[in-house]
Amino acid sequence: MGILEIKNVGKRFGGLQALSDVNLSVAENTVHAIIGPNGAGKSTLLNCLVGKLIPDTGSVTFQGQSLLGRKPHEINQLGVSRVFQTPEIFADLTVLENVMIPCFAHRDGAFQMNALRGVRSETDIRQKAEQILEDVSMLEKENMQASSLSRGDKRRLEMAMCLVQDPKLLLLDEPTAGMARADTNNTIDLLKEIKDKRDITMAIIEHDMHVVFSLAERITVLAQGTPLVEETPENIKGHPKVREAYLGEAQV
Amino acid sequence: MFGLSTKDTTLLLFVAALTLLAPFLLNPFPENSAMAQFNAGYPDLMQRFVIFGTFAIGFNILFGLTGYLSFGHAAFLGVGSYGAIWMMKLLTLNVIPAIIMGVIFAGLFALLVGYISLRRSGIYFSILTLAFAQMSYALAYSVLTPITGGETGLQLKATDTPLLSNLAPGEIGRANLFGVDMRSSYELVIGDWLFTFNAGYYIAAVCMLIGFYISIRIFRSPFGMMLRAVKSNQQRMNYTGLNSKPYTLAAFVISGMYAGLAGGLMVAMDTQVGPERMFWTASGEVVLMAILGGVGTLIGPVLGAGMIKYMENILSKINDAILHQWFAFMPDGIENLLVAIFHPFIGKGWHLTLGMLFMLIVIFLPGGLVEGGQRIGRIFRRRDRKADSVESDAAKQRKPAE
Amino acid sequence: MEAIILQILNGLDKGSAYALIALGLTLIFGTLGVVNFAHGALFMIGAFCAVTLQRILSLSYEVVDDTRTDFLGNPLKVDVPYVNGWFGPEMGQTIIEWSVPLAILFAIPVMMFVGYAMERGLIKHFYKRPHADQILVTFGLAIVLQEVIKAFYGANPIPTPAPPAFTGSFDFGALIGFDPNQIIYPYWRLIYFTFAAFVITAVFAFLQFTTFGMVVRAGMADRETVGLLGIDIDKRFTMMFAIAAVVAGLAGVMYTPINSPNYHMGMDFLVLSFVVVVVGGMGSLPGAVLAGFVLGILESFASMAEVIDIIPGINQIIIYLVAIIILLTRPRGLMGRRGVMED
Amino acid sequence: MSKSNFTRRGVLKTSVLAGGALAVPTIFDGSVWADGHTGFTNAPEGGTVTLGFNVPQSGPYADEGADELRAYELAVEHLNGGGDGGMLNTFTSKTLDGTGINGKKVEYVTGDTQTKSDAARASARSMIEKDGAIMITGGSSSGVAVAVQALCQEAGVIFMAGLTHSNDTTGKDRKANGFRHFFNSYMSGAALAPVLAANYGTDRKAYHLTADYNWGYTTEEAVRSSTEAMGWETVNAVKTPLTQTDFSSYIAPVLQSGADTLILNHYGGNMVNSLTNAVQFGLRDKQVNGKDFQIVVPLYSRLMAKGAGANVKGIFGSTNWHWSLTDEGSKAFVKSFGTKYGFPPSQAAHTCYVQTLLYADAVNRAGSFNPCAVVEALEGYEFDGLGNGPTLYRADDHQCFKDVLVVKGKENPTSEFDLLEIVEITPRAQVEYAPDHPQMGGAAATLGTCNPGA
Repeated sequence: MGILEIKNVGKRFGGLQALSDVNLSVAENTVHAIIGPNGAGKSTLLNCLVGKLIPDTGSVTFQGQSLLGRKPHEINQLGVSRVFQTPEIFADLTVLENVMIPCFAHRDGAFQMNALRGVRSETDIRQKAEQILEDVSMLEKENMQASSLSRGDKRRLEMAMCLVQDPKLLLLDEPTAGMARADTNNTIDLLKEIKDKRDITMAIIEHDMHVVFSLAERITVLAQGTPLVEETPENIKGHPKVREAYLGEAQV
Repeated sequence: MFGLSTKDTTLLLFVAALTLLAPFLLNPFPENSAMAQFNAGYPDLMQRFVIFGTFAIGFNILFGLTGYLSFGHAAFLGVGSYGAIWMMKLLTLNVIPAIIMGVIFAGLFALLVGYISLRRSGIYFSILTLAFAQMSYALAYSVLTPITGGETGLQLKATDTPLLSNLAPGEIGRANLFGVDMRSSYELVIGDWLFTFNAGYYIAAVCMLIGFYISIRIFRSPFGMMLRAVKSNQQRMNYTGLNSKPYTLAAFVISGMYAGLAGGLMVAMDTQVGPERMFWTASGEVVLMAILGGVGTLIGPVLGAGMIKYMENILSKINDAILHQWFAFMPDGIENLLVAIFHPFIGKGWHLTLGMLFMLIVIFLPGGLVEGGQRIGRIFRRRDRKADSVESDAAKQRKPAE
Repeated sequence: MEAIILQILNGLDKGSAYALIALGLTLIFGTLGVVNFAHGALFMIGAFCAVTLQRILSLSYEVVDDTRTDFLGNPLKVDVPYVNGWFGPEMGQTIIEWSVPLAILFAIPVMMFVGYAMERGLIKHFYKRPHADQILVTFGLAIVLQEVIKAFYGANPIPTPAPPAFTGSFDFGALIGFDPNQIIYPYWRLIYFTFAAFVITAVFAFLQFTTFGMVVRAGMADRETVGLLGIDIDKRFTMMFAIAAVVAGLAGVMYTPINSPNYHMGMDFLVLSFVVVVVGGMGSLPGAVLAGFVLGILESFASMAEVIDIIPGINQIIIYLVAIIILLTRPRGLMGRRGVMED
Repeated sequence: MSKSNFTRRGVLKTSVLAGGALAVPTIFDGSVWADGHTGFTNAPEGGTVTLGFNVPQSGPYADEGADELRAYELAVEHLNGGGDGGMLNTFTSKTLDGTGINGKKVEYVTGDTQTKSDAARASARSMIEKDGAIMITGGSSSGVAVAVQALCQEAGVIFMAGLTHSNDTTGKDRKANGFRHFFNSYMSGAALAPVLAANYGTDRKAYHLTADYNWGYTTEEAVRSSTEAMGWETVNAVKTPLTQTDFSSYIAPVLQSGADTLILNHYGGNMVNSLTNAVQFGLRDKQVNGKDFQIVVPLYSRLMAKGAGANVKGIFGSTNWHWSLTDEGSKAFVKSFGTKYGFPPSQAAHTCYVQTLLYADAVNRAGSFNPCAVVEALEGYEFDGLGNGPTLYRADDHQCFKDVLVVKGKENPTSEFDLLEIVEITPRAQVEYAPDHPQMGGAAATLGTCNPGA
């Protein structure tokens, strides 16, 4: 029994069957990559996990609890965090505030009427936030406005925002998309470090095979809305079905 | 002090000093001088400054922090006013219950309107709030006449006998605070200067200061941070495990209660309510106050409110006869020319001046009056680059492209 | 039955005014991304183009009539329009009476210029500014424009009648087999409706079938990409602003015989036209037109005595009530696009 | 509880103050009453007295407000001995001799009501608190009049209403410190009905369109009850929103209802638009029940007639005063107004001018600016020579009773001001009513007691 169980999930948009009969199990404390050509349904699947979309059929359970019908913030409160393709951060706020907000959410829940408590008096939260910034080596930038960060820093900030909540499951949607090689490597190192230090499960959607093979312990190949193969990285390389699915698109 | 940082405490004390010394500051010209026309230190206008300041502070909590632009806030002001005057008509002439009732009524109405309107965002939200306010206005003006008094509004009458006040028959009640009449004033004459210290003004001013203090606390609280997060990125907020709806609704209700406080104060200062208080132009006015002063800054909306009310009350009272008085020392030809030049901008032309001012400020001072203040400040302390005041952070946060 | 047909006719007519104003507003918003609070003022300026032309045509010289006296007992000075002198009294009078239709020709270049000047002189600098700033500056402009008009023409409405040929009404009911006097409809309103339909069709055809229109539509969808194609999209958008100003202005010119124009008529229409645009869906031209007609017809029905008897005050709030219901059931109005003005 | 404390700024403004930094604190409370020297709000000291002219300078009634302001300026000029004296010469009371009021030179301040009660009260309060005005006058709508009248009652100054036609002003909202010279809805109805019956017969079917607010309600009620008393039948009465500009959907069903007369209980822009729309629908060319279809406008003003243009021709209505009246008072007023401004005055200008004179005269007769003394002088005061014939300021409700003019849109106007012609001057006796008339708030309506403030 994995930490995340996806059973028979199907999703239809008008005439397009985006997902059909998806079965997937993500084991605890592993890095599980989902790959597949464009339009294979990777993002749709991810959106079904976080509550942005509701699948037409099937079930999604996280630690035995069904995620269906829950709103994104409820799913997050269960311990699922998400990193977006383009970093989604609070651009108008400072770096420190960006990290403090998830701390509050983690401690106080989805809504807390704390309009008269000063942020300054929340020393615990601040310490925790500064700690995580130090972990991702961004502490010296804590007073910068997030919108003025470089793209790589924004990505790290987003990671920090997710990690500060101690998620059990981290969903990563193409975390290195559009990055230069050096930044990609930094991200890989960062993710490896996270994995080594914490009890955390990761599910990665990724195009870049270099990233996938550097990190993943299990790989699921998705094509036309259905899982084609699920294997270890070693076995995926050169798998005929995968080759077929990509038609040589990816550098397998 | 007061659980605020030094910077905020300074700001609060500064605003407190300004409001408490307003009778001096607003009456800088001797009574008999030609410039006395520009004195604003009389009770009615001072009361209006702080009342509309309160209104704008509350509006800014919603608009400045969450970015939700309500175009129907005047409805809460109106509902607060109606609640307050009914309290005075029925229960007691003491202003405290009336003001509290105003806040409660406005809060409840804001809860209803907010609950429905906040299902949409952006301009769709604006139009929903506008629609509610316009409906309130139209109904108050017409079919709700038995409750609202319709066009002629509600005033205290000789026939009103509040339960807890023992009025002589035929006596018209007066708003008071434990016996202190809202209208009573202490007048100080120093040379040619006259300063009026009005009881009502100080009560309204204290309400505004409390409101301002609470607003600082909200700005600096985790709650305020969440509201700014709503404005910045609602998607990330949801994926961070936060439910943005209760935050925005809470902000909406809080700002509605500020509007109700302002409405209750208006009734307490001047026992009269009319439905035009809820017309869309009144809602637009508070939006303009906030933008004019500096959206998202603490003090900006208060400055904006002061500016608009000053123009409305002082400029509109200048007439040609007064212009002639001013320029009487000039040769006749030049006097008439000057009068002719100024004529379109004063008296009935005060709207024109206001419109031009809006344009000039938004063109040259994108951050509103607060930015203007900062620019002046910067001239004085060029070198001191790191002296970023509290306010400049907020002003800077207004990113160019949305 | 007669009552219903009658109110549909009235609704179409009201709706055409709403639709015309909302169309221009949506054009400006869709192309330039600017929330234009001065759009009502453009409508008002259009109406005052008609007033101005009427004034120009009636420019007069004074003739003293000794047989009559004025209110102070002095000999009466009678104003004789120059056109009467030039074309003879009868022809001159006819020219003055036809000033509203003639004003269309007058208003097109004027509104074109006003729109062009506004966009180049002011709006251009606000493309990248927050919507709040756009609202403040255009609202300021609207106030200035209406105060200037007030300074010249006063606050009182100014009668601008339709030519005598188009005053009065025809019996529409009798045409389709009802009793006489049951369904009457004024000629001028028929003309207004036809005119509005023509303008709306022309704008759509222009956007649909010309290259210019295609580029503008592409620009509405994705301004940056079109800019990358090496097309000077800004110049075309300026033109679109001028066109929107002309549409608003013409709506104003043609409206003058229906309601005597006054300086604040723009503000009266402003809120309503925003409601129409939003109900139609931000950025959707067909949505704006559809919403204009829907709201016009519903407003007409709500004003029927039978309806008011059942729900008192419904005629006061119908537009806003419908707007609320539509926005709650259809999140982006009737035909709005996702993500436009939602943040 | 302490008495009102509107300031005595007038005292300071007009008195010569000793220089230097001498601080003279004064506390005002009820005890000031004892100070016989002042004893009331803004008691004028020195050689001048300040009046507050509070008129709409922006908004839809701005032109009417401008005309009121002209009349006030003219009245001040005459009171101070300037110009040709206008109606000072024809007024039956001869206390006004061009030496100001009570020997004090008249000064004035102006403000903008914006036709909003809040703005009007703000403006009035600034006149009282800042400028030391002893009397407030003006306004062009009943909402504003009622609001400002209530304020003046609280503040302890006199309010001389400008143009306000709703019954409420001197009906259920009457105040001891407030006075109205203008006529009201009841009088319009009472004056119009006989003329309508004489011209259009007694078996008409009327359809009312009524502005959906207080003034509309009182006017509809007044016209309805007096026409029904003549034998007319009211087919329907539909309320129209104040903010309505296009009345087509209200006018179109009129013919379907079988009505043969349309009564437009509208004022200002509403009336201009509804009348224009009605004419546009060709109602006046129609024949219903064998009779020509007719339109009636209960309250006329020249500015409205101007806005409606040729549409007013032949349409009946009532008005408080018209410049074409030929009595000596009217002629004198038209002459001095026309000479100064180049066109004849409107009824709004007339009522404002007259109100100023009446106030000045009352002060002179009372020998005091004390509001209570002025109230006493005005109550039950009979006068003539101010353009409306013999007039009574009734003590019970502070309403003037005088003849009412029934007018009709002129067929061949000689100028843009010559739009109405007088059809009949309805005598005062015909428009009188009991002070506790149900349309006037019934027995519950009370003036209260005069308030001198201070």
